[in-house]
Amino acid sequence: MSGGAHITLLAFGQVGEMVIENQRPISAGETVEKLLNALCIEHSGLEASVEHPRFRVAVNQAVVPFGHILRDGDEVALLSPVSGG
Amino acid sequence: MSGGAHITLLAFGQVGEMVIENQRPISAGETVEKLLNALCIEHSGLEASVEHPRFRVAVNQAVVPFGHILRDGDEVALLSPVSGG
Amino acid sequence: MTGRDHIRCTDAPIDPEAEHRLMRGKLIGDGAMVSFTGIARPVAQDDKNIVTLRLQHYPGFTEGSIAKGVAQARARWGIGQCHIVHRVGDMAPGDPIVFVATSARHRRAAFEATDFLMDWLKTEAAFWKCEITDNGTTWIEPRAKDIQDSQRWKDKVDG
Amino acid sequence: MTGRDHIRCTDAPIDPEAEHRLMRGKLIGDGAMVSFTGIARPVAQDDKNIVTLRLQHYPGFTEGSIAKGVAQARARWGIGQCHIVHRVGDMAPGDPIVFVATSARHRRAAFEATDFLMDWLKTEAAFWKCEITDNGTTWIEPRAKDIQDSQRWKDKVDG
Repeated sequence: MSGGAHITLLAFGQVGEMVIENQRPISAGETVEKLLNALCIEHSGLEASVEHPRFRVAVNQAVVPFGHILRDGDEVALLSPVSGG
Repeated sequence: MSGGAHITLLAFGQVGEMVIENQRPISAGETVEKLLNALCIEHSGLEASVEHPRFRVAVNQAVVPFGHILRDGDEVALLSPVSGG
Repeated sequence: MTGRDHIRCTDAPIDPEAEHRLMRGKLIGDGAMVSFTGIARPVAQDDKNIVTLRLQHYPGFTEGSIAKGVAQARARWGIGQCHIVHRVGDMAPGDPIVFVATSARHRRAAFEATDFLMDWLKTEAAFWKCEITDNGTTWIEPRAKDIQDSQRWKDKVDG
Repeated sequence: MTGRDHIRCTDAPIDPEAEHRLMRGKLIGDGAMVSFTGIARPVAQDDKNIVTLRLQHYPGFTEGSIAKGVAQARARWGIGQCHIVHRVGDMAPGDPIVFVATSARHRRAAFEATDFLMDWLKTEAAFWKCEITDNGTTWIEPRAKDIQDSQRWKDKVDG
């Protein structure tokens, strides 16, 4: 990947069936919330999952609030509600 | 063993250190209590163990009250308070 | 005692994993298996090092006293398999002394039944135990903690 | 996570007895070891036969979510060893899906810590599970019973 900031997008559980894991450009100061909004426009059906009270986002393996600002090289994981083992 | 009724005497736990397991003659209508009285006379120190609230006697593998009447061929077991496994 | 119960006293060393595998091979549709392995402790109640732990049992009668606990566990938790192996005779600190396992459709029943059976073994089963240290031989009675633990199950039944 | 913790997710079949032996070999003076083995169920929540159970995990993050539960168990029960192996990927009904074991000086701590860790795994650990039947694929959420079970430990802390 060249030019501008990128994140690595991962998705687990039901959300993983809707979102394709990939490298993705981000704009300066892009928050998790803005990323989610963009993804919901791109992927129909995603909005219901994202609004689930137990849906989480992890950045570099740590769960973050949706206001968290993304940086170049971040690993961003969309975490469907966990099933447990 | 010949002549008259006999029991097989077994003893477990602390009581087993005092009483020798053996074949032993019994009189007609002899109860567990009478047997215990006789054993306490023969074996010094036994009385305290027999009077422990958790001391039991089993006849043919079933715990019996001390009034139980012994019969020829019975297996009589003196059971010290159990330790658990 | 049903065909799903395995109750055994043995003077040979216990191999907990062999027992676990034997039991697990009999599972029929159960989703949960809980096992307990007890290991002979190195220190006696008087804080002396234990040289030998000696466990006496009354063949037949002792297994019967265990079976009563198993019957209660079955009635209460509807467990699948039940597997109990108890070491008897002389053993050294560090030796496995008891292996207990139960299975059930769901894990809560298997946890509680195994826990209950250990409390039963510790207070009701017909074993006589003495610790042999350099100080001599001491016969053991159930610890107050064991009696207290076993009381939990009665409380629940009454409550 | 200390040297006494073993936390592993694996897409290879679990051998519960091998894990039990591995853990037991590390015991230092503990008198009690409790293990739980969970086995993949043959029937889905919609009563259809399960063809495949699929478990997804997030390498690193999932182990971290398990380690949080282990840290809580250590703080609360002072356990000795802790050994957790979780199967991930595709598995068939009857396959062992999880093995959890803890050791402690006395059995109550080992029973409670293992029980707690299973509740933790069932509600807090980062796994995503789907059942594949002839009806299709269904993503699973924790059962109400699992959430209720995990609540027990919070009640105790608060109470």
